[in-house]
Amino acid sequence: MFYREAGQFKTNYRADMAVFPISQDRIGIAIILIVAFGVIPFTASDFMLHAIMIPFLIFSLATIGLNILTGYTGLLSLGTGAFMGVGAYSCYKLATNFPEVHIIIWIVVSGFFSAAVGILFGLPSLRIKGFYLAVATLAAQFFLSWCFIRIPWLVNYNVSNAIEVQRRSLFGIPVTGPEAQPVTRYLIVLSIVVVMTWLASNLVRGRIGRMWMAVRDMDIAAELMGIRLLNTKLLAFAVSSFYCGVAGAMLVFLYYGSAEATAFSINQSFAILSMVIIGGLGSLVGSFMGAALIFTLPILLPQLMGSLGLPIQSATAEHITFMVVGALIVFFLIVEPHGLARLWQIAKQKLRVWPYPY
Amino acid sequence: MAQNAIDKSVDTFPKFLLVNARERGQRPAIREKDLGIWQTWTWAQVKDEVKALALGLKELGVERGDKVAIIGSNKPRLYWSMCATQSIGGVPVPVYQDAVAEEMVFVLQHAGAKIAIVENQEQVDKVLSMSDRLPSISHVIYDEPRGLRDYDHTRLKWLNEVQKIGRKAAESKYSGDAWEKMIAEGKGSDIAVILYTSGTTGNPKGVMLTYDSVVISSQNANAFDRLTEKEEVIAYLPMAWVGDHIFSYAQSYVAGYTVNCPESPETIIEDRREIGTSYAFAPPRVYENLLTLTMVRMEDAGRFKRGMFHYFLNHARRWGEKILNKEPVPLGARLIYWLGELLVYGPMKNRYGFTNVRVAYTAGEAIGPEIFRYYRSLGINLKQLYGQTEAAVYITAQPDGEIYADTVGKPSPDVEIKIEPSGEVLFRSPGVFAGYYKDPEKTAETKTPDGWVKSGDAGFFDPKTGHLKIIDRAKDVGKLNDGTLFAPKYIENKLKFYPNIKEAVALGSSRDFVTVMLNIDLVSVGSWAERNNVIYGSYQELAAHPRVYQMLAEHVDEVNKSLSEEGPMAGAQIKRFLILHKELDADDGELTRTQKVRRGFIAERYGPLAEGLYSGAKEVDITTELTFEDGRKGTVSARVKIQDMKTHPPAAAPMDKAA
Amino acid sequence: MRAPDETTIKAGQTLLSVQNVSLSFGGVKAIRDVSFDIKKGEIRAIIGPNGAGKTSMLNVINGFYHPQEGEITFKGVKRKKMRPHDAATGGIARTFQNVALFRSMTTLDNIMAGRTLRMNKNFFWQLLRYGPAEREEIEHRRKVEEIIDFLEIQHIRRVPVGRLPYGLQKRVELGRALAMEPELLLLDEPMAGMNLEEKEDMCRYVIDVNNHYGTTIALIEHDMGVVMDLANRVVVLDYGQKIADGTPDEVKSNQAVIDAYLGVAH
Amino acid sequence: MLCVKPYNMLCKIFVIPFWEMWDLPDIFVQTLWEGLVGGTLYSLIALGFVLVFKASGVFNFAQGIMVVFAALSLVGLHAIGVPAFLALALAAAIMFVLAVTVERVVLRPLVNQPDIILFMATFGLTYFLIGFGELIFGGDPKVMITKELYIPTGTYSIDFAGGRVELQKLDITAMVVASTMVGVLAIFFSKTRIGRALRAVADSHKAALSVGISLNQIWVIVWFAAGLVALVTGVMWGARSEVSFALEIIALKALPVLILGGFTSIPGAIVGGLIIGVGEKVGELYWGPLFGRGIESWLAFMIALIFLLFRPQGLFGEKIIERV
Repeated sequence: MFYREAGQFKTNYRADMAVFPISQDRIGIAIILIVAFGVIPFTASDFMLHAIMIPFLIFSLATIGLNILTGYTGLLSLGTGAFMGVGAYSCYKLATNFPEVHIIIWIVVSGFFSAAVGILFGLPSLRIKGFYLAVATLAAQFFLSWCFIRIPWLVNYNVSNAIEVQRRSLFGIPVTGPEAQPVTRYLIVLSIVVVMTWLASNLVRGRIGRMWMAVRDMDIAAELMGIRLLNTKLLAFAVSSFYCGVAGAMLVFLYYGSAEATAFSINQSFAILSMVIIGGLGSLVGSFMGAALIFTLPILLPQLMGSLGLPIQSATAEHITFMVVGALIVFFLIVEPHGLARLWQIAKQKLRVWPYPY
Repeated sequence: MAQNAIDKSVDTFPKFLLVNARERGQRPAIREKDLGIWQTWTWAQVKDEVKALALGLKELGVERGDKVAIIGSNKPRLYWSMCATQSIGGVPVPVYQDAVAEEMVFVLQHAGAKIAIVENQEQVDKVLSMSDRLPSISHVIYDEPRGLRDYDHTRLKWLNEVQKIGRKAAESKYSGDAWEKMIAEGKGSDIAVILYTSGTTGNPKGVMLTYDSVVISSQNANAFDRLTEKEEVIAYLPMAWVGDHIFSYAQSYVAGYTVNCPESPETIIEDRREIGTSYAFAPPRVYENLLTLTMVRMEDAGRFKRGMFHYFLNHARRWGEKILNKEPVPLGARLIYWLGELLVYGPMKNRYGFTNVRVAYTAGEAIGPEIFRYYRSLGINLKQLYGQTEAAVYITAQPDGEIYADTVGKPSPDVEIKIEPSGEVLFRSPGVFAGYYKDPEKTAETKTPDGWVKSGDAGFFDPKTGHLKIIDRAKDVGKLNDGTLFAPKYIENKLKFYPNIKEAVALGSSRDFVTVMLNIDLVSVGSWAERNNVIYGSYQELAAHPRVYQMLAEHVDEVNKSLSEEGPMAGAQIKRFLILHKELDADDGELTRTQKVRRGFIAERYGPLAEGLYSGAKEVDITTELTFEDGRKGTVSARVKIQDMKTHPPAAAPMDKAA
Repeated sequence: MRAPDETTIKAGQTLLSVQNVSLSFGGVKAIRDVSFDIKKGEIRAIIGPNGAGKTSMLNVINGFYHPQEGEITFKGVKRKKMRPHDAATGGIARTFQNVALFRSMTTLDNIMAGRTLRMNKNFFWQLLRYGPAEREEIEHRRKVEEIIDFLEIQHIRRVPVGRLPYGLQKRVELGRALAMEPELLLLDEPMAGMNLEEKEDMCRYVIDVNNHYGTTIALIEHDMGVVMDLANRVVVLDYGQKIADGTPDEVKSNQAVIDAYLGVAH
Repeated sequence: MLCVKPYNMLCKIFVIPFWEMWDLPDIFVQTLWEGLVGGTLYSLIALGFVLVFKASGVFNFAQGIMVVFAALSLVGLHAIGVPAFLALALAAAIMFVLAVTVERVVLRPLVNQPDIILFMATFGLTYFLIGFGELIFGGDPKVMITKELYIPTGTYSIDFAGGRVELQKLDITAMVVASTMVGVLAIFFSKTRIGRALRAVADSHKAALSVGISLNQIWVIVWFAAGLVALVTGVMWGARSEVSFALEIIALKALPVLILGGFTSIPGAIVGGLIIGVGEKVGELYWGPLFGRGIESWLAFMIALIFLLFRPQGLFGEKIIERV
């Protein structure tokens, strides 16, 4: 209905292959970015920024990471949490060993460590696929979790056995550590997430994205077209783990402030997987939607119940959240296996053909 | 544009091309959706392309006065071929590309074309298949090389090759401004183009139009609707039709606006939306199809959407035209209309690709008042005009703000009109044709020595509005045996306004009463059948279905009722009708290439049915021959039912009109 | 553009030859001592009743199966063992009997995927999708659009192929194979499951591909009529053995073929 | 000790552990036994997976939570005063209801969907059952009603090679029950009509239809069978430690078991379970200290992973041949 596309024609391939070929979409994304960068930092409360926006964005990034592997390349992974952990721990080691380099650089660089570990555990995908591969990623999850707990070197032999984030500043403004304001941290997280989302969208729309999807849809045909399966899969593992690693590092340095190994347990992997499923396999927009829904559900649910006159305890709320998430997953798989992203696409299509039904 | 209009020295299209290349060289002249995007050529580029092609043609031996046939769908290179031909003094002869070989051979022979520039393998095959009957043709030039690699290329040339020859010639033989000099030799009084009209009877006639007539007509039209170089039009109607020639070629060259060629016939609606035309021209059929499509789709919509759609449509019906005509409208109605614009009208216009449309014309046939009002109520400035090939289109047109569903407007600028006692409309204008090619006899029949042209249409000026009203072809207006006036087309049009009726053929001249043969609209009736669980296995079966008969009988009854209220027409109500078992088809000769029914031919072809209509039979058996798309022939047999209708008594207040 | 080792083979010379190839799965012999050759520029048909080993033969040629005995010479190079992507790099493209498209991708993306081998801008350019990567993408999009135009599938450019009717899917798959600009195109029953009109269209495309791009084509087909119209030479397999080889007319009159193939109701 | 400086590490890995086994055989035997018992329970969980996978191709991620849920139902019912054996029967009934529900709500609408979608559906089911279980029974660990079900407790001590090997009666019971369970299932599959139908389903769905059993019925049956296996597993496991949601994570150990044994093989599940059980206990005791202990948490997965690289189809799985 709001899509008035008459007169939007493309005279070159660059315009035709743009991320948002429809001008209304371009306007929409511009508004979202303006609000995210220009309005929210000034209007949102610290609670809103700290407890909702920052983790939402970080989880979105992790979800994009897993989506690259599972959604785009069709490789099921249950080790997301561990790959995030690799990012967090390597960032910690780098930041404490080389304090002269800025923390934000280390946050991004830690992704490479995660990518390396990802490749290592992706190697079995040479010979195995499907659920077998999922077991390989579980091995990564349990092994790495064990490492986080049992190797004190990783936490610089802290007695608490936890990562403790120190204060670091950018242009004199604290960005990490207890003094860092939520606004500052929010803007850093937002910038990293926006840039990395843009890069991911470049990847998935181009040759590499097509290779991933080809491997996912019909690996035999992909191979007969000269796509090297192992390289393609390892690349997916590397990129996916990179994203998860950066998300993990941000989670600790820009959100939690300190973290123990449990932050990167298998439950974290499951949570991210559920975000991918509900958001939509193979969709970047869906990654944000999935993260938003799964992450905000436990926050919104008690308030919703409360406003309905059914105040509930937080434990109960948590249980109900689990049930709702589980039910939603099944619901989505039945109704729309491609999740919220597909629903959004359908809605958009409806708006484009409005008032026609098709 | 204004400048062009004044500059009398610019009097041929090649000259306009030079002007455009100079003054708006970087503006888009023509686009084609090809390889997924809109490939664009600026006026400067078009000039280069046309020059190369023109000199190439010259090298192939095209001399001043030679005829060049152009056969194919709307493609930039074919439009360039026209200008290229004109630039070296040749005369382009566009030919209907869907004509079967037999029809094509007549035109090519008659015109004595020296070169045929064709679109693709299909057309090449057609021309080559009759090459022994076309000794005049020295070369066949094709645009699309696919599948032609292994053909004998002694007389066959790829258009790009011709251009290559031309470019080489431009460097040596015709270096400098030799080509521009050739263009300068052209005069306004030269023949610009020969357009063959597909007469309802007999062989096509070649209408010769001079540059003067086409240019002046175009200039007047551009001025009338204030068209500028910024217009975007979609070229999809046959290039051999005068309408396309004027709108997609002549007016574009004169105003400098952009012409867009669709990707394929199937994607026109999509392509039109992408481009968002600002100036549209189409026969009523196009508007009817769009509306039918809309209604069919909305039937499938959810209850809410359907309700909303109809609510706002009703509101628009009431207020839309008034708002468009800038009449005073209450604020409340305006607000609801504004909301409707947001929810329905705007999106609908967007779907049609009419969001940016400034002026849209319907011409060629009468349009259903309902359909006409529908588009206007959405806020689309749809207008009617009356035109003919012999007039370089424009005879009358509706000025902005004076729009009526049942008139064709006031005389266009510089056009004089008079009505003969027989009711026939005569006109005289600078756009009038020079004569029929190689047919002085017919020319004399049609055009009086003092320049008046017999339109062949019967009509009258509406005293209230001063607009012309056309009722039918003058020769088709007949009488029943009791002397009642019988205007078959008038009745047919009334019937065709129902979306379920695709075609109608009215019989009655020199008969006791009026009968009609109907063609159902498969899209509309098919969709109705689906909704109402009417099961059918074929077109024939659906057409014979009792419930379809029942539905159409209601339509016929309504037409009878409206006829009864129209004084002289009241006596010509429909007494009996039948539904034809096959679709009328141009390939079978039942329709003209412009999709007009050939009434006489049909009455003959379906003789048994016509007899049955008057014999009182309830059912008639018939076997008909038909032509498949690939040219094979077959037959189809059917038993067709005939239904009797009641007539309504004439209304009390008779209206006194019609000649 | 590519392939430094590309030895040029002129039309009419042998592009690929199969020498004494035998293939078995477990104890089952799928192909027994078959030899034949494919000449550059021709349309070569492989026919035979069900289970004659035709598809296995294609799988051997493009490296999906490795024959226990015999060898294959492609462009003058002998190879005993070849991985499928080596075949692809070498210029062999292939379609499948049961359409192996990337179902959730659009027609455009499927055909674009066919050009993967010819795209080489590295990961970091891909990340930025700017400069070389973008130019490369556009250049290949153009090529792909030409194929789309060639196969007349413009209207389904943006439709996920999983939603297309079977006939169109086959056409898209042909397009994807063409996008590889192969020297040798293997078609596994390109007309299977099509109606008459679709078959005629497909025939025209196959001939046009051969004619327009000069691609050598080896195809498996069931419909004898189609084969007789299309192919320059025909090799007939039965129970994994070659029973005839020659022009369509020769094969048609071969008694062994009549017994084995035409004899069965067809 | 035995180890010389430059080869210290190699020695610690490849010599000392074996020497220790030889030196104190009683401890080794004790460890083996515990490994076997733990492995039996892994086998049982894996058995549940295999049942479902064999008949419906669904990788049932929820098997672990079904174990927890079954045990919780049993304990929970008893806690509100239902007699132990009635509670057991009711818990079985609950598993039946669950099987029917899963078939109706999850499997039937998702028929013919790709495997990964079905897997994810069971993943969603897991989430749901965790939330549902905690909502009803509370999140804290519970004690299994061992005594009420007349499950013997206590230990047998056996003198062995100069030391003592202690066998828990409970564990012996577990072994017996597990063996019986496997035996019953084997008979069910080979002797009964439905069992044969189930086997047919594993080969082809059409074959099953020709036996005259609808696919939907078969799904209910296998899910119910998997539920019963889960109940037994839950009881045995609960009796050995406690009934808590932590079990759900431990149940993931069934995955390496499946990899070893193959996804479709019942004997594979048993053998694989025992290998994993023994392997991780022995590994933890003899090699664990080298790595700082706790390697039990991942050893099984690593064993499976390494195994995968050499024999992707598992010990008893059929070789995968891909057709084009």
